[in-house]
Amino acid sequence: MRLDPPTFQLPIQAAEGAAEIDGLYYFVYWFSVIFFVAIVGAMFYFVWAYRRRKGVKAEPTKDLTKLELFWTITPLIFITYLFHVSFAVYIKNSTVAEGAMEIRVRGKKWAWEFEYPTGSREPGVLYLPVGKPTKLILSSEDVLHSFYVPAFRAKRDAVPGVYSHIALTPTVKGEYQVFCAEYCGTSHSGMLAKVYVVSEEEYAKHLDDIDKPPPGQTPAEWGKTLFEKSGCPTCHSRDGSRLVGPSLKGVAGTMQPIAGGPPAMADENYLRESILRPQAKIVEGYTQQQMPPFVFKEPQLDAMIAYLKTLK
Amino acid sequence: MATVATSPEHHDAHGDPNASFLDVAKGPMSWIVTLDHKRIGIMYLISVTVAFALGGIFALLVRAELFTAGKTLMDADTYNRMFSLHGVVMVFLFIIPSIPAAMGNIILPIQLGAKDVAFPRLNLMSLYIYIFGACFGLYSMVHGGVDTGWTFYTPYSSSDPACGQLTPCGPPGVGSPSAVIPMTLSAFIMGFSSILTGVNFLATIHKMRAPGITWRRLSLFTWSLYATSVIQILATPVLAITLLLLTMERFAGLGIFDARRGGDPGLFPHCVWFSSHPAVYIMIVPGMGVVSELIGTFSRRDIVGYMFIAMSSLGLALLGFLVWGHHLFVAGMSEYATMVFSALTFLVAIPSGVKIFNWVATLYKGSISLQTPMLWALGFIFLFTIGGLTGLFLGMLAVDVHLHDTYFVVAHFHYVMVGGTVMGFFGGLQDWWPKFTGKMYDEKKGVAGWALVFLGFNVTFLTQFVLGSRGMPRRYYDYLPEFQQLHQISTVGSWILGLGFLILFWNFAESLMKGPRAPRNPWGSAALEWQTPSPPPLFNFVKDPVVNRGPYEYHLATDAELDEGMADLDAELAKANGADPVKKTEPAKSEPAEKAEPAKSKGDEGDDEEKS
Amino acid sequence: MASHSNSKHEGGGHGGHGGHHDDGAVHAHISSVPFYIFIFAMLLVFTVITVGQSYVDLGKMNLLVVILIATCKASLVVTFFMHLKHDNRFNALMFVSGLLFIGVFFTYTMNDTERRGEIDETSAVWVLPKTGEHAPGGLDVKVQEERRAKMVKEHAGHGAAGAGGHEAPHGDHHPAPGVTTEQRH
Amino acid sequence: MSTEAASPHDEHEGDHHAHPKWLAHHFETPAQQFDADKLGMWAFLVQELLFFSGLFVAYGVFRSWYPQTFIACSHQLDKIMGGTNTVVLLFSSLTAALAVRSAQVGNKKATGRFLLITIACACAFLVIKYFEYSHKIHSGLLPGYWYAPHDIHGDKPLPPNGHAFFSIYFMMTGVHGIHVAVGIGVLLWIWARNRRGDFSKEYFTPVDLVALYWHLVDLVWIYLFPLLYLI
Repeated sequence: MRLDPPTFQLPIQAAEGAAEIDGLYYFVYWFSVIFFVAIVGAMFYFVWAYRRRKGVKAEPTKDLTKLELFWTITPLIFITYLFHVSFAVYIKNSTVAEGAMEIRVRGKKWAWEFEYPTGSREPGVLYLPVGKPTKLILSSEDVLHSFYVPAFRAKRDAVPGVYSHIALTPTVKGEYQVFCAEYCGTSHSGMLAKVYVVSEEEYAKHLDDIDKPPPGQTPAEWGKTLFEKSGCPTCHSRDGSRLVGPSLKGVAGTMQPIAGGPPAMADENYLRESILRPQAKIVEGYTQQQMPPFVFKEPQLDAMIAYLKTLK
Repeated sequence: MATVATSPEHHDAHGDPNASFLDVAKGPMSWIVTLDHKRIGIMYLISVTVAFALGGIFALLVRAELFTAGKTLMDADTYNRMFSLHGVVMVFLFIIPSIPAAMGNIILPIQLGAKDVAFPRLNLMSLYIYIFGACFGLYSMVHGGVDTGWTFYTPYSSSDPACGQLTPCGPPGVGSPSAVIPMTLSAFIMGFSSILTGVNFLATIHKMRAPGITWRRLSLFTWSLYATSVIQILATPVLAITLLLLTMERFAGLGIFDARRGGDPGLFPHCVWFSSHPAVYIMIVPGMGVVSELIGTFSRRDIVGYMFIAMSSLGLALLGFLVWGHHLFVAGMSEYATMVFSALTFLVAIPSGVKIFNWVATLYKGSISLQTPMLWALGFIFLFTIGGLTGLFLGMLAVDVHLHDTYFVVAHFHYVMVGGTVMGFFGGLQDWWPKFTGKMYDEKKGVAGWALVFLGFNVTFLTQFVLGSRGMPRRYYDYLPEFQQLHQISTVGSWILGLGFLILFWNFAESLMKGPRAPRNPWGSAALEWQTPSPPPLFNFVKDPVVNRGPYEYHLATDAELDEGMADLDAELAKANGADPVKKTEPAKSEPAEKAEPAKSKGDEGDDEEKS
Repeated sequence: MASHSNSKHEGGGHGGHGGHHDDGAVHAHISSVPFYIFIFAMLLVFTVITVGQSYVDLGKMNLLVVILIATCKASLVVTFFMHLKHDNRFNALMFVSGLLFIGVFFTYTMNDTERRGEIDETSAVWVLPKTGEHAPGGLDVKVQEERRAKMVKEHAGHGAAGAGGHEAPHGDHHPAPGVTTEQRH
Repeated sequence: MSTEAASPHDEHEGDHHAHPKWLAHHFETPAQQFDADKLGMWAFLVQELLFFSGLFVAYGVFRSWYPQTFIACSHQLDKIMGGTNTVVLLFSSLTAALAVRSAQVGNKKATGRFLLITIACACAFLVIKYFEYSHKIHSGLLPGYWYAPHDIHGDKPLPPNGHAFFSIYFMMTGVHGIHVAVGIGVLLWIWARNRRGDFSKEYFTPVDLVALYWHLVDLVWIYLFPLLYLI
């Protein structure tokens, strides 16, 4: 297949089908340019050629039914064609290939979380093997989100209460940006993630690495990475300033005032509960709680808690 | 325009029966309880202009915030409120009432040769409903604003995180903590203003036409208002009930739109867009009507394909109800529905194209004068063509998946809404300003304002097409560094745009205070509204008009009719320059006796029809 | 000055005057009292039929039958009580087109809500067919039940709770009509 | 929709036979005014239909998604009360039509009487509705957050998503009830105007328009009753 480098208008094509979509885009683009120049050119020419002169009257309008019908029917044929080709490409791109690898994508305010077929979960980062047909199964914990990867020309809303899917086959290795394209509240613009398209070996290796700290990192350092990838900093500051949720500076090991209950000691159990079941205890002053539950495996949780303890 | 006195009533009531509607009564009370469609229109005009300024300030703040990535002026929550309020104010408070309710109110009855709209009291009531609704909107703005976007998508808008304080609900919602309920109520209430205006105009157009104004002699502006009324009556009530359901969903947890209560978040966009997509045509179709008027007036030529333009307005109105699903192409709609909606969406291109072709064809062999209103009309064609063509990208399903909810969409609908409606609005305002106020404005400032708006607009939004196709999603407070350059160009464009509007308003204010008095027909137009004094008398015409030709049949109009106004203008300008402003009101100018030969011209017209 | 000789276009203006209103006075159709009473009797008969029918289970036809009967009643009211039969044709056109647009709204929306997810088994489903996992963010029956039980308890003097009837989740993954158990979880 | 927009100035005082007082200044003939008023009213009725259509679409979607829930919940509604209300409304529709007829033939007394019967029926409708509502409130059969069924008919417990049915039930009948209440208001207004002697053989438009509105209220109920009570 033909692969173009990123152009002025469109990003790089990194998935199957992107080239076709771009082909349609440029087809309409050049059609539009020509049409626009013709129309506006004619307009400017007429304005200049038939500017008002003394004693020269406008010519009375004649009946032009044939012309009218011409410019009613010709576009009709054209748009029928456009509809046809674009719908064919759309259906082709939404059809999941036989035996596609299934990856779960969960949107929540305001982070993306991915779950591989092995059951390993990872926030904020998605590894995909190059050339392998993949099906992303989207879901949302709270409000509407939309999973959007410009390089794949793929977008689909994640709707609470319902599953939806994206079919894609990445074709070019590299690092690509994920956006949330459906407005979802305060940190909508911070709901980003990265897709890494890698070789099969690198993909397999990455899956191995997910559940243990990267070599050479302490649990706390790994916790920091997880904390950032999970989108936690969009709501919880680490410097004491107030964001959507309470700042986590110096929380670990201190008493926390709880709304509608006795104060609680922020020990390991408390922190664990706050991550897994955020609604269980809400710090006073934060009645409008917004945090969705997070799922981590034990080593990851330990790393997160280790990191939280370092925030002094 | 030929007129004959058919009923001499009304001429005995006031001291001067032909005093302009502005002079016929004085004092604020005479405005508050007026039933005169022109005064109601003027009050609408003032309201929507204030709303436009307010929405414009929000827009400038949004653009300013985006000047740099990250925080520039405000935090994310404030930014979200800014763009939501920009949308809400511009859509509900400005664009929807702008051309129909404000300008249509003043011009429509005059173009029909009627004394008033069919239901003057209802007309006044619509205005007050609008203002009442706007008050709710203002209440919402000062009590936390709204951060849901103007479409109020559920469940973000419908689930209240403060839930449980008023009602015995379950876990708190995940949605917006802002003042959504007053804002939805505001739009709900203003909807009825729009509906009643539509009802009023529909009855007016059907039943209030002066003798001689056949369906083929309606102005195209009237045709566009006719189409608009149809949409207002059919679409707006659905928006009203949807917003009512949303309000109740947020207040009482109905479980219709919120998945956590067993509802379907996908139903809400259906309900909203079934009504709001036609509402998009409430916004653009009247603008097209204005442009048709301007093209006719300033090229002094009968509009090519009159019936095609008229019918394309109706066609847009009807198609508007069949295409709403294209807002849901990536929302998980059934594939069968996407297919139907994509196919129907493309059909919108036909009536839009027909209009553009006919306008350009009208210029051919016309007698074109490039006065300010005409510049707006040409700007409209330029920008609306871009807006329409970029619609093709979005109609194509496969391409839409990439472009949906990006800046491409933002640019597309601004090219239609601003490049279309706002251009039409200001074009119409500059065209009819002499008729509304009886004052002329400074042509140079008008042109300068137009040029800056046109330039600023393109700088602002052309860049956004590129931003969007490169993948920049809309409603983003923050963005990746690679988008910064384009965002900065766009923001600079918004400043030029704002400056242009400032000059325009300055020009209007100056015209009001010390503009030279406007003649009856400053543009030499053949349309009916220009055949009555500026500003018109209380009942619009000195004598009840009988019309014997269409509004664009320049070949049937006499020179006296067309040029008398121009001569008047020259005289007025000379007087103004001579520092001798005339104070007295325009004398009741009896219409010039004309030597038009209706019989013969009728024959010509008949011939034309037979030839076809 | 234009003369009145323009007979070709007379009647076109004042569109409301129409052909039969040349004298400018109102000519409305007046039906007789017995006729109105007859229509009312018809309406009563239909009402009795529809209530009677509701005691007979026709399965899926139930809905169709009640709507048919209601439509018969509605047409009687519109045609005779509202005089649409003798009214201006345009008013009838408006009314019918209003219904037509409701039809468009209804069918197109249902066209989506009834046919979602036809392209893939995991698209637009509440429950994943392979794992039986419920989509997050949906109706949380347990939470709703707990809250309701609490509300009922608080309701003084009424002990009999009607809650608690929720059935086990099942594999039905598509919101197709006619599912027997409807809990989305 | 008020139609007798009086001219802002009473300049037609001396002009009675050509331009009767009830003919607004901007109309040329009574027929023009009548046709315009009728057209306006029908346009208004069309928007009313569209207004209700949103509720019917919501009904359609959820009826199709949760048929068992809807049937189970529907059985909690009282068919007899609903049926009685249907008859009451149909009868009021008849009297409204007869009121128009009386106005058309210039029988002022009969017009007033029929209007009063219509108003009485409307009030009766609301009273019956009140009893129905209070029963629902008593049993916790309420929309949304308040849905907590207890003390219900039958042995089977109601499904947990029954709140959707009752949300739609209360929205539909509530919005309809508001229309009935507004109807009582305008009928009273017309009744007072009739008493004042505003109407005649030549001019009965307001009676006609208000009756049209009332028939529409009836029309909506004709569908609400079977869809909510009889499925």
